[in-house]
Amino acid sequence: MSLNRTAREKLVRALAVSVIEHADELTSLDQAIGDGDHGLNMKRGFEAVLATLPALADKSTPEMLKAIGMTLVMKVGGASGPLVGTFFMELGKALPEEPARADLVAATGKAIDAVKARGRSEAGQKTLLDVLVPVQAILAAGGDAAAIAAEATEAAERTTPMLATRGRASFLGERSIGHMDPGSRSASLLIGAAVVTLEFEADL
Amino acid sequence: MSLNRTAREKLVRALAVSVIEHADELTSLDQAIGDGDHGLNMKRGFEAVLATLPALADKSTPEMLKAIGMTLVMKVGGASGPLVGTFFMELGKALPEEPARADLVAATGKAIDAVKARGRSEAGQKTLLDVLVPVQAILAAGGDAAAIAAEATEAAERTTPMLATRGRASFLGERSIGHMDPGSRSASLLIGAAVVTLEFEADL
Amino acid sequence: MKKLINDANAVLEESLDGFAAAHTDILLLGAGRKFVRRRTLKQGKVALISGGGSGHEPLHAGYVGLGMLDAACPGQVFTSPTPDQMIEAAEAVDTGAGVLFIVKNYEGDLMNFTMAAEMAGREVASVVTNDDVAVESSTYTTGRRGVAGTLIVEKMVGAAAETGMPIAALKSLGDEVNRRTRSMGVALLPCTVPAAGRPNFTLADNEMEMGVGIHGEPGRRRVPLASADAIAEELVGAILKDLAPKQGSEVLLLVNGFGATPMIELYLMVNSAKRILDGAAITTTRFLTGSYVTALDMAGASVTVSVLDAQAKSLWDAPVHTAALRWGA
Amino acid sequence: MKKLINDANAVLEESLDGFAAAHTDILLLGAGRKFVRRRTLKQGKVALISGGGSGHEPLHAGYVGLGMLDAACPGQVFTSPTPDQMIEAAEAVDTGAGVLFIVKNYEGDLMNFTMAAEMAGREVASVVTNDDVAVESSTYTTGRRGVAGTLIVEKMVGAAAETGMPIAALKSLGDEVNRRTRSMGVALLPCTVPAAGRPNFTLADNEMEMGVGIHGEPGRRRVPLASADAIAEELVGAILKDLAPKQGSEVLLLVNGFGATPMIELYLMVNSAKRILDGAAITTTRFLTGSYVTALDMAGASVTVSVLDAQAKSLWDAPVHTAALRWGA
Ligand SMILES: Nc1ncnc2c1ncn2[C@@H]1O[C@H](COP(=O)(O)OP(=O)(O)O)[C@@H](O)[C@H]1O
Ligand SMILES: Nc1ncnc2c1ncn2[C@@H]1O[C@H](COP(=O)(O)OP(=O)(O)O)[C@@H](O)[C@H]1O
Ligand SMILES: [Mg+2]
Ligand SMILES: [Mg+2]
Ligand SMILES: [Mg+2]
Ligand SMILES: [Mg+2]
Repeated sequence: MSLNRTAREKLVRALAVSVIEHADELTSLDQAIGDGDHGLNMKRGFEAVLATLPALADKSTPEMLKAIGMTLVMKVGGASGPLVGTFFMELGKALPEEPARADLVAATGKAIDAVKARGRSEAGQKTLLDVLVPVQAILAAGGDAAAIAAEATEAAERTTPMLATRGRASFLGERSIGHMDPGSRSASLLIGAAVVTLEFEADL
Repeated sequence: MSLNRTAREKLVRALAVSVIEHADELTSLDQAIGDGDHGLNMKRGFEAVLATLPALADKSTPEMLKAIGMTLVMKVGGASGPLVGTFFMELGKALPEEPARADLVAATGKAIDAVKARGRSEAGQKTLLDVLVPVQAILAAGGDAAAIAAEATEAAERTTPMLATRGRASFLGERSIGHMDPGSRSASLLIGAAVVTLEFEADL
Repeated sequence: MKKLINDANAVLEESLDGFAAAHTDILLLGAGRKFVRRRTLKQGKVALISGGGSGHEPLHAGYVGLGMLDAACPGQVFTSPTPDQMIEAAEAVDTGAGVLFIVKNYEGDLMNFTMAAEMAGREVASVVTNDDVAVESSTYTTGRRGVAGTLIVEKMVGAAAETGMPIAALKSLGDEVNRRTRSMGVALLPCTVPAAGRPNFTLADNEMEMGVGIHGEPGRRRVPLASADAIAEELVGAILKDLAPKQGSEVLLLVNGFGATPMIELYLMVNSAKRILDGAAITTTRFLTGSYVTALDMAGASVTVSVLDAQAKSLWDAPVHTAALRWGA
Repeated sequence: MKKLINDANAVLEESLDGFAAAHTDILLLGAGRKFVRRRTLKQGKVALISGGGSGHEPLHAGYVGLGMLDAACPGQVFTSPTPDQMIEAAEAVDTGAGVLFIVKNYEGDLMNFTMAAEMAGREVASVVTNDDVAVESSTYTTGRRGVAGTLIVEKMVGAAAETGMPIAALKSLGDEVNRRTRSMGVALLPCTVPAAGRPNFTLADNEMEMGVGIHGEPGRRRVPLASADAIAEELVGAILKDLAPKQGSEVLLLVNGFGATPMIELYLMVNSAKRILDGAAITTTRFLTGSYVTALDMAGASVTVSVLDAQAKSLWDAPVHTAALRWGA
């Protein structure tokens, strides 16, 4: 499942485009139960990633992921910056240069643990963990690309009826129910983009 | 044309009611080309007048008019307070206790001169003088009650196409054209109320 | 109308009570709420009194205190105060050196202050401010409005009065500061007089009122919404055209919010206005940014430029301790 | 959206430039506009750094200067700043006595400040403010938001830092001031993030949002518009219930505007709130009234009550010279 330079470049571009193109939708979701900046935040972060794309693709996959994570931490801000940034950084730290599927399962598990530690949060609280955790379970269970992508979309949708107990939506209490969590939506977009690219380029 | 106590009381009540009942209309007119307080100002002033009505009616007509003027000066504020207040004060100063029609003509003339001096203004500038001056001319020319009342109404309407060069509406320049002057409207209301009462009570 | 009020007819009274309670260390509310006065008077100092319609807070009561006014007379919302207010304020704060009225150029204010001066039975002089370049001035009309520049006059004359300057000199100084000061404003959203209950004017979503007055009076013209830079060009342009400061002049720049415009936008306007002044070789060495002369809940801002000389700078920098302006004390 | 801006994506940058230009006497803008810092540092004093999303002006940059913060890190509008900002600010203002972060309790702020502390390579302690009683607190949730009470923490800890108090004592003091301070707010009109271009929420003409946060987050509940007295009853009531001050306590009352609410209304709220405090046998001996912790152009206000003791009073009264708060200096 190793990625050559072209594949790395395609992957990063796909990730970035997926959130940049949906920035307005993400902002609308965040206006409903947050403070209306999630789309702007993710867009700013991934635009900064795109700005260094050639240099990023020159790196090995783990180094590239760490660099993306650091860029996101330093550019996104808000809650999503440290969390999404940490995910990429830890993923990079945990992955070998030429990862097998088992390495990807282990590394995503570690990255999710780091997100939990950073956010002092768990799945079930209406946050991006409610996408990351079930998607990682499908990955671990050997699900194919289509199954992973489908779970990402569905998991994000499953946050709609949830009561938020973390993140800005938690201030709303019961009124957080009935709205999709913006961070879950952006996570599902990123996963969807990654899956499509990896399926073609790395035979996921 | 002398007024007994009952007539004086009726006169003052009629004056007060005429502007208090039209306060909202006066404010609307002032919102269009001024600052939206003319109705509030006149209402406040004449409510204060009403509050001392029995004591006012106890006075002679000239003393009563002076007292009304002083109350208006001290309660109305804005441009209309000093102007309408001065009109009543000077009218009171100039009228004998039992005025003939000629006395009324002379006294209103003096009161108008005092308003002009206080406002540094003339007829033709889209102010209450554009009602006071022509109405006084009809009075001087021997017009009957109906003629005076009609002229008051028409004179106020004639301010609509005028260009304001005094008062707050003058800040608008050309844009003051097409709106009736609020002070002219309140002057016409007061004159109308006075004429009706004086016609019945004092055989104007 | 959405306002934090109880009774639309008691807004002024309740607000003044809150104001007086919050600033008992420096001021007192006169009987019948006719005026706000300094708690402690300086004997032998000329008494400075200003006033005007309410709805422009912190003008004028917010400028009562050391280094500025001795008393302020708040009229009803957007309505000049009545002569009894100024007469009683003068009675309360005149320590024998005379009273100087600072009056914004509106006919209502002029007439009421003039009647007060006639009736006060003491030495009274007046400075009339008319800094608003939005109004074309002519001898046949009311003339320019006094707007945000008034606070600069109050500050500088106030500082001079503390030094014991006599009344005639204070009047000349006030007239001179007024002559060196020009303003112009723009409204993005209208204001609502509480007792009227509806906005004083309406603006479409893409419109603004250029040259608006501080009573929400319509201004020079209604134009499509424009960028801060374009607005600053027009405001500063009109000011400089009229003021015609010498190249290399030093100025004070006041960017004033009208009540509903937040600081993030006002500082952005500072940036735009200063760039234009820089381009005209005018050096901005003093800044004041905030909602200092408001029009109730109107959104928008005015720009004021005041040419400085050494005296003006030292008067501006002199200690002031009021509810709304404070430094050096 | 009606704002005095040029490019919706450059509002923060242009506003910071105007801010820095207007206050060159006391502060400097760091490289890349990552932070605002005091122009002159006091050697051996613990460095106080705060920061948070922008749109709350004058918080925090307006509180940089003598007696308050050494640096402030402005994030994008309503977005926590990034760790590099705090790291570079600490690098710039730490004179060796350590760095104290003052952080409002939002997960984004906490995470970014924590990452900064981890990466800074120097002694860092943090005070986290969480004064907003609108949010029901529980160990399972994010907990209360830090809102207007933050400025009281910054003022008092800032004054103590000037006296040379060491970092551990400053942290305890900050935690203690935070514990004694509670706030709650109400929104009458929503705010609009410039880059979003549309209001963050909508309110009907007769509705208000009770318990709103300073990002225009929906609050406790949406209710029909009520009088200032009724609003004050609910805000002060919730605060007192939670704070449970002893009868006869002395307090500081902060009535804070959210950006589009003028002073005439804020002082009216002071009047309402003080009457309720008086009725509860709480003595208000310090007042601060104005738009100090805003939510862009949101209309509405918050009330903050902070219990005072002798130390708190002297820290509050101590000299301060920042863009937004100034006295005694
Ligand atoms: N403690 C947390 N743990 C995990 N995810 C979180 C946490 N707090 C917030 N999030 C995620 O971050 C998203 C919000 O991101 P964003 O809007 O960019 O930041 P902010 O809330 O600071 O404005 C939420 O939708 C949620 O998915
Ligand atoms: N100089 C003046 N001479 C005569 N009448 C004037 C003058 N200035 C204003 N007015 C009258 O006063 C009216 C406005 O009164 P009002 O709204 O109560 O006061 P203000 O203009 O101070 O708000 C105008 O409509 C006009 O008729
Ligand atoms: Mg958000
Ligand atoms: Mg008027
Ligand atoms: Mg008026
Ligand atoms: Mg945010």
